[in-house]
Amino acid sequence: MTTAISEIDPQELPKGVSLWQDAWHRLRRNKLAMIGACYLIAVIIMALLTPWIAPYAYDAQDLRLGATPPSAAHWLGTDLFGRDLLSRIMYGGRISLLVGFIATAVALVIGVTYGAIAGYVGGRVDAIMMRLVDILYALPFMIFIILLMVVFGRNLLLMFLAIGVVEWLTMARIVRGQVQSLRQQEFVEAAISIGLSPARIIWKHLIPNALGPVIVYTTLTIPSVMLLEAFLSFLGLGIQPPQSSWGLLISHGVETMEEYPWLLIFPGLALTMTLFALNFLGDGLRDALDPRVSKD
Amino acid sequence: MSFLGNRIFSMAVIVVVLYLNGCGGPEVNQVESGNRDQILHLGNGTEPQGLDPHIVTGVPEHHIITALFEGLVLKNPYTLEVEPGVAERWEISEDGRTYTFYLREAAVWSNGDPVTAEDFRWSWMRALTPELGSLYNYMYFPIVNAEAFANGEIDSFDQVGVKVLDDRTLQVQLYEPTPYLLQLFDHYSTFPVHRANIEAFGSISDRLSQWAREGNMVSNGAFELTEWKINSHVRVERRASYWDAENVELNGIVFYPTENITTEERMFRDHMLHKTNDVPLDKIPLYRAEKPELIELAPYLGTYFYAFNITKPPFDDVRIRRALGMTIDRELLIDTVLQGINTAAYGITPPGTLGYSPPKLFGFDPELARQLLAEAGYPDGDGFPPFEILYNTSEAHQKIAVAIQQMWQQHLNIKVTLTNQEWKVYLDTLNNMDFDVSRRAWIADYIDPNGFLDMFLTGGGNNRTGFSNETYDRIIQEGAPKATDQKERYKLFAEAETILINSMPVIPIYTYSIKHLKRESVKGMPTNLMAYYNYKYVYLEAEE
Amino acid sequence: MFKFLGLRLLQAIPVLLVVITVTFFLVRAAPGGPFDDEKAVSPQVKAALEAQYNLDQPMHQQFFSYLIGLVQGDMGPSFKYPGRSVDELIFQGFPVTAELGLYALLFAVALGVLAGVFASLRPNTKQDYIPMSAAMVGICMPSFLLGPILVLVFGLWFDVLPVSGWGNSPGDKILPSLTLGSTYAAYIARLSRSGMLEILSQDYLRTARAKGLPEHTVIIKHALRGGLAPVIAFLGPAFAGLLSGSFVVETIFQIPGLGRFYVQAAFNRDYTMILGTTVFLSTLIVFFNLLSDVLAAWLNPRLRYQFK
Amino acid sequence: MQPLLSVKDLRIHFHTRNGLVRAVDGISYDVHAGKTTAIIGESGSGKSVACYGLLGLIPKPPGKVEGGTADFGGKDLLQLSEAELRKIRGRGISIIFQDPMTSLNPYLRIGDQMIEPLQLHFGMKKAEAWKRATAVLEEVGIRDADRRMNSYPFEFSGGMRQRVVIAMALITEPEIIIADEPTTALDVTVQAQILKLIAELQRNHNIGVIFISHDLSVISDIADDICVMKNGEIVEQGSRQQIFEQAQHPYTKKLLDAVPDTHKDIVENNDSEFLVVENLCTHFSSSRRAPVVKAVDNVSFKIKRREIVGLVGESGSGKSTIGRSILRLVDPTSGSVKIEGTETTALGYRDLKMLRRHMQMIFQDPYASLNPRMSVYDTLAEPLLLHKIATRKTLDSAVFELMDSVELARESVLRYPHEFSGGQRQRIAIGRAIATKPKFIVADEPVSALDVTIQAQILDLLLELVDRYELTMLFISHDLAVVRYIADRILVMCQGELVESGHSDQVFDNPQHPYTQTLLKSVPGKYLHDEIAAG
Repeated sequence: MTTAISEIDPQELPKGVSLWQDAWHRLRRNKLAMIGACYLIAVIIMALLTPWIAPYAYDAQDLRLGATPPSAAHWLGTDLFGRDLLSRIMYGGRISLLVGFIATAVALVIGVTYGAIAGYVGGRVDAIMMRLVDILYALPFMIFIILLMVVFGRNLLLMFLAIGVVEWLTMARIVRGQVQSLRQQEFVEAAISIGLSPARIIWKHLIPNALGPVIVYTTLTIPSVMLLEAFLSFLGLGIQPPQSSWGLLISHGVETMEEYPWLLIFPGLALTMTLFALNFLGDGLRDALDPRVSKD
Repeated sequence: MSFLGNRIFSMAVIVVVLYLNGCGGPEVNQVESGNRDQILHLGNGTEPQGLDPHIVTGVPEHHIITALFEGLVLKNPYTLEVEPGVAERWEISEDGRTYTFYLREAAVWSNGDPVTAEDFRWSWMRALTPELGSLYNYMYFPIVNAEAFANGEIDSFDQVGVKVLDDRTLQVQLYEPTPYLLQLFDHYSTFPVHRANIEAFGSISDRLSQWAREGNMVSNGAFELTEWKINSHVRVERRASYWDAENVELNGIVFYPTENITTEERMFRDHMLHKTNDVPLDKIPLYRAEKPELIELAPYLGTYFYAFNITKPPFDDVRIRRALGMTIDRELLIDTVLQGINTAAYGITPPGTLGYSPPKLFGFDPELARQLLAEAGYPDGDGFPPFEILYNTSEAHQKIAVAIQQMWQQHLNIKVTLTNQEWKVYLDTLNNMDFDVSRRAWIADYIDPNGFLDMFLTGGGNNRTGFSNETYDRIIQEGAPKATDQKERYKLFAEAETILINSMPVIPIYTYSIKHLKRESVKGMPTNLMAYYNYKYVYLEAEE
Repeated sequence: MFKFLGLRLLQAIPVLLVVITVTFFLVRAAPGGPFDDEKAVSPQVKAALEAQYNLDQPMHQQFFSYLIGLVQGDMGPSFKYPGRSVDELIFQGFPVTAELGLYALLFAVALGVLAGVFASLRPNTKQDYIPMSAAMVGICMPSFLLGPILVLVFGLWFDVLPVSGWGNSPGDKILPSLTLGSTYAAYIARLSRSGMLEILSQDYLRTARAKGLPEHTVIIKHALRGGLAPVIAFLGPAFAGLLSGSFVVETIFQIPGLGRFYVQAAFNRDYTMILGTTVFLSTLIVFFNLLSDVLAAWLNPRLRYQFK
Repeated sequence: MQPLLSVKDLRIHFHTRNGLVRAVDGISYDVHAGKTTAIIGESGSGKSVACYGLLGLIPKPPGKVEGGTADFGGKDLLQLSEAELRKIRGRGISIIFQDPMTSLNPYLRIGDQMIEPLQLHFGMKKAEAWKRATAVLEEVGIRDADRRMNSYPFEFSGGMRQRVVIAMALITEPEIIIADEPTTALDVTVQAQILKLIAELQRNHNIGVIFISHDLSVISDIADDICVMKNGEIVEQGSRQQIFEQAQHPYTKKLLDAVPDTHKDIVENNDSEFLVVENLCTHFSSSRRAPVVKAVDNVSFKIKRREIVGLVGESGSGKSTIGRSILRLVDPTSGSVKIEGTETTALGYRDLKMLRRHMQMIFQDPYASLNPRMSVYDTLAEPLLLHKIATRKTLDSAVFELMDSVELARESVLRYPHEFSGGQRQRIAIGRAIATKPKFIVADEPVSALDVTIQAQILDLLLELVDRYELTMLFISHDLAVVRYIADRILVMCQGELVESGHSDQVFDNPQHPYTQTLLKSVPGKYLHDEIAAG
């Protein structure tokens, strides 16, 4: 059994395969997740190419035309200003995807780091960190948004920040809970006994194992962030007309859902399908990142 | 396991069905029962902030307070002409500066006390007491020394031109003959309040007093307050001791705060309201097509306009202001976005304000506009600095801004962005003159061109454009008040408005409309220029 | 037990204090004052108004007199509604919101647990996918969309339920409760599914089956208790969330609840009202988190033992 | 005599996505009243499925009974409907499960759980059932049964819980009890009690017992008939005597050989003192007001270089805490720990990191001690990189070298822990521990979760590594046979205190402390050891 080292050329084996590369291999075998991923990629590509492939400009009005149901000229119909709904959904998708992904990423980075530190260190530090979260939970969000808007003016970056600031709180709580229970496991003790620093233990051992619930929560966060964007835009922090986003299209569509149902249905479909794609991908990713479930 | 699954599922279905059936809808709807009992159910916009006539400021409050209190005079809801209220008659001196009111003997408070001239004097003193901080105290300013008292420059109310000649006679002294004075005495800020009632709950200037609450309030109107559930409804009931009670048909009115107009429309459709306060624009075509009898549209004494910040380049150049003003296609805007319910405005005063019509000095003329823009140094919009349209957060304002943005882009090749701000932030921005172009509107307190034109006096609080013109100021402050007859007065106003519109610190867009839904059973509640309700005329007649 | 409760409540005090302080200065920093209106307010009137509400005092003095008032249970007068105190408004709005929240929660628990347990019994089959997909949509279905749809269907098309109001006509509490509860129902469905899945693999269920117990007894008597533990832990935060998040539903259905007061106060710059509702709601959040801990402990014998 | 239960050619297969698993493939056995039929096999041999399958307690799908008959009182269990089976479960045939910690519902009172079968099968009223349950509880040796009926499972120790489980199985007076590793999770002294209890009850009630176990020693003490199972088949079957004295099948022989029975040859060790522990105390307290748990209380001992010291004690005796305290995985409350003269209790983070290179730990549960999301490569590379033992360039060969030394196949370098068997995982964990070429290793029950044959391999591996790398080792275990096999010197712990220490032979052959004596007396496998001693 004790073969000499030279017998096997180390180069023959794939080296340094990370959990992520490995997860990718597993993910590729998950049909549902791949459908979700393909859909999302298609949507993203469409969003990138929108200025070239959209049938109309998003702000091209035809006031006399007004709101019309789907037709050959306008596949998904037009809105009150005679603007092509398909084009608006395509342009709106750019905004929504940007907001959804970036703001969620902000929340993810802050929340995971914060939660992991609080959960790992524990004790008084944890108590203080979580009280801070409590405080932020309790502050009046709307006043905060209004202030942000006034102090910094309106811009998209600020909106990412505002959303991130809200969403990371829950994320932090979830991660903290996970880390707290993982902290008890023997492999963490093993990592300590090797002499790893706390930062490395958190990063290499705890966070990867806490990712499951985080991913699930993230896939739920993205759509709700897209809707939150509509609210912030309504308050004046987000985007301004004639630009639009899925959230805004939906909230406007609700107002006229009896008169012009297509104005609600199509943006709603766009969001719902993305939501399902995200969910499939998220579940797939969660499974892919857990080597244990990959075999069956 | 599937056996269990099926059981759980069927249980769930049964629970839901039972839940829904157990609590069916109301058998008789509110409108029908209201018709039967003469109870009017009214959508009333927002929740009233209070019912103290000297403190509150809004239209919803106005609609409730006119049911509870009565001033010296009333208006006919059809003609908006003045009718006797607490005063059964009045005399105007020849110079038009002295008014003598004779109060009717039958007028009593809800606690039985007679309504006296002293009640009015004391009430007006209260309204003008600086510490109370009444926002509408300027309504009294035509009266001699009223402004000085309100600003704390004089301490004694005796110096103000209000005299109690006897219990039932009240005399008012004016600086100038003020043709619209009687209208002011129909405004709730000049309504009387019951002194003992107020003093029982606090001092004369106590804003936090609880006197204007159900159970506490003593009032003198046709109705009295019986229930006030905040954010739910305000209920008033007919008062038997009201002097004209026999002519009041309604037994009661219920006011609902309906800040969400979509919900209000659904309430109306569900037969919960006799009349709405508003109706969503998008619903209008449908009602017009299918239930035209339910929708009411009428002009309203208000103007919707865009205001420039003329202290800021390039809007300090009148050519640019005019160019922008001329490229708004009002007719198109109204036909499409506004569902054809408004009329285009080319002056700041609404046409037909008691006989006054503003001069039409310009029209939709993109050709001329481009020429003006070129003269100002921006041929074909080249190099025109991008600017913002500021509006307060609202679906309706946004729609108009989106359309106008496109028009300017299309006709003048100018890039415009939109900025919406939450209401209080928007007001702050306006007051700090921190905008390029802002959405504005004005609804007058009384029917007179003065109510619109005095907005643009130099340094006026509501000016908010930076407009300043000496001739204009002189006409409004000195010329018009001294005018001997209405014709001369209106000529002067037309002159002033010509100065204003030619200088174009504001772009008039359209004249407001009243738009609401009303059940056919509601009678005697006509639309009028001021959305003025006189509940004495209202009665309900069951449909069919 | 009481010591534990006392300690937790004690811990909440600094949190509340920071919340009050930050909110106090935050609202005053926001542009636009409580008395600004479309019609310009003359300087004299504005000064008179500020004097009435002590806004002319130095900031720190305002702050301390507010704190002193608060300790005495006086949250000050509302700026927007003269003649009404913040205490009065909160205690008018809160019972309504609490009732709404309670019904919503009951609905959410009933539907969520049913769906979640149902799905967990046959994981990765249609019986699992269908309710769980519905839950996904439910979580992301905003109430500003669900509310109007429900109103349209049940209020106007079938005309079986009132379209708005609260306690004014029979059945008018149903639609708001459903609208508010649906998101939470979806969350609870997911929670109870994963909780049940974990418990269903536990050895003690095998013991129960080995006794010869029929499957429904095994599920109901042995599995639910543990499987719903995550749901129980979620109830506290959920109820707090329902209370502070009911604004949209209250607006759609014209319900005179606290959520509307809160949001209106923010728009009106009703300083005392914003502070009052914030303090009240954060106290509630603390309280309900505590309550759900206690409930979880009560249901878990081991924790119950530790409390004794 | 007519058997109570006669299983013929039972075949149970699992249809998984990865193909067919023949969990039980044509086995036959009988169970007689008053007799014990033991099924022995290692994990995965199908021994549990062979019994649960009879009562329909395997997950279906993927499990499926493919064939065979199981005659129980004239009925073929395999043909019965679910409803009919339910009448037999807990009534005709009861089960005692392995882990008493998890097999009782933590949310229900003991009494409520115990009366369930009575109410279900006999339709008893609650009060009557309660009385009966209390009586049975007393019978299995639980004192104060009246009050204990109202207790929750967590209020019992492991042994007590197993008594409850047994009482619950017995309460309906079944004809057959299936005991699935009923003592594996218990301490030896408790194990001895439980085994005795089962034997007694069996005698009193004339019950047929199917005893499933992986532990030859235990089986040798109680079985009448023995079936040896491997890969779903019974490879050998016969009376106790036949199996132990005339084993035919090579697998049976291998099992018998794997039982650690030798004593280590004690070599006199003249090396210097490596580790000195003086007056070590480690106390825990969950909160400021909770009572202090004195996990380790004033313990002193020394370990010489290249010595293997066995630390013996039952669960809760504080033996693990000593190991963790020495390695500073928990901070000791007071006392001194010197490693090669360096006082470790006062070291800061940086110095501690240096020291950690020289002292490592092997944990009990190879399932929990490996990060499930790290491949073998990553797990082994981590310490190598951290302590700069290998560079990026030499990393691959260093990892392979490690794998070679713990005898893991190089091909599996990119696999994840869950893809390995328990023994292989423990090899990974050992590889990680020796990666830094430490001088000192604390091995905390490294083999107690493993099958006997694997256990022997791992123990031999440890001995080899100690030899090759000149390691000093503190070997913590509750299994006296294992300790005797590996240790030079022995420390015995009881309730946080060190009660006895000495050379292996001395402690085993001539125990001084009464606790040590009880411990030794409880070791199962008298029959087996006598057999071995005899021949």
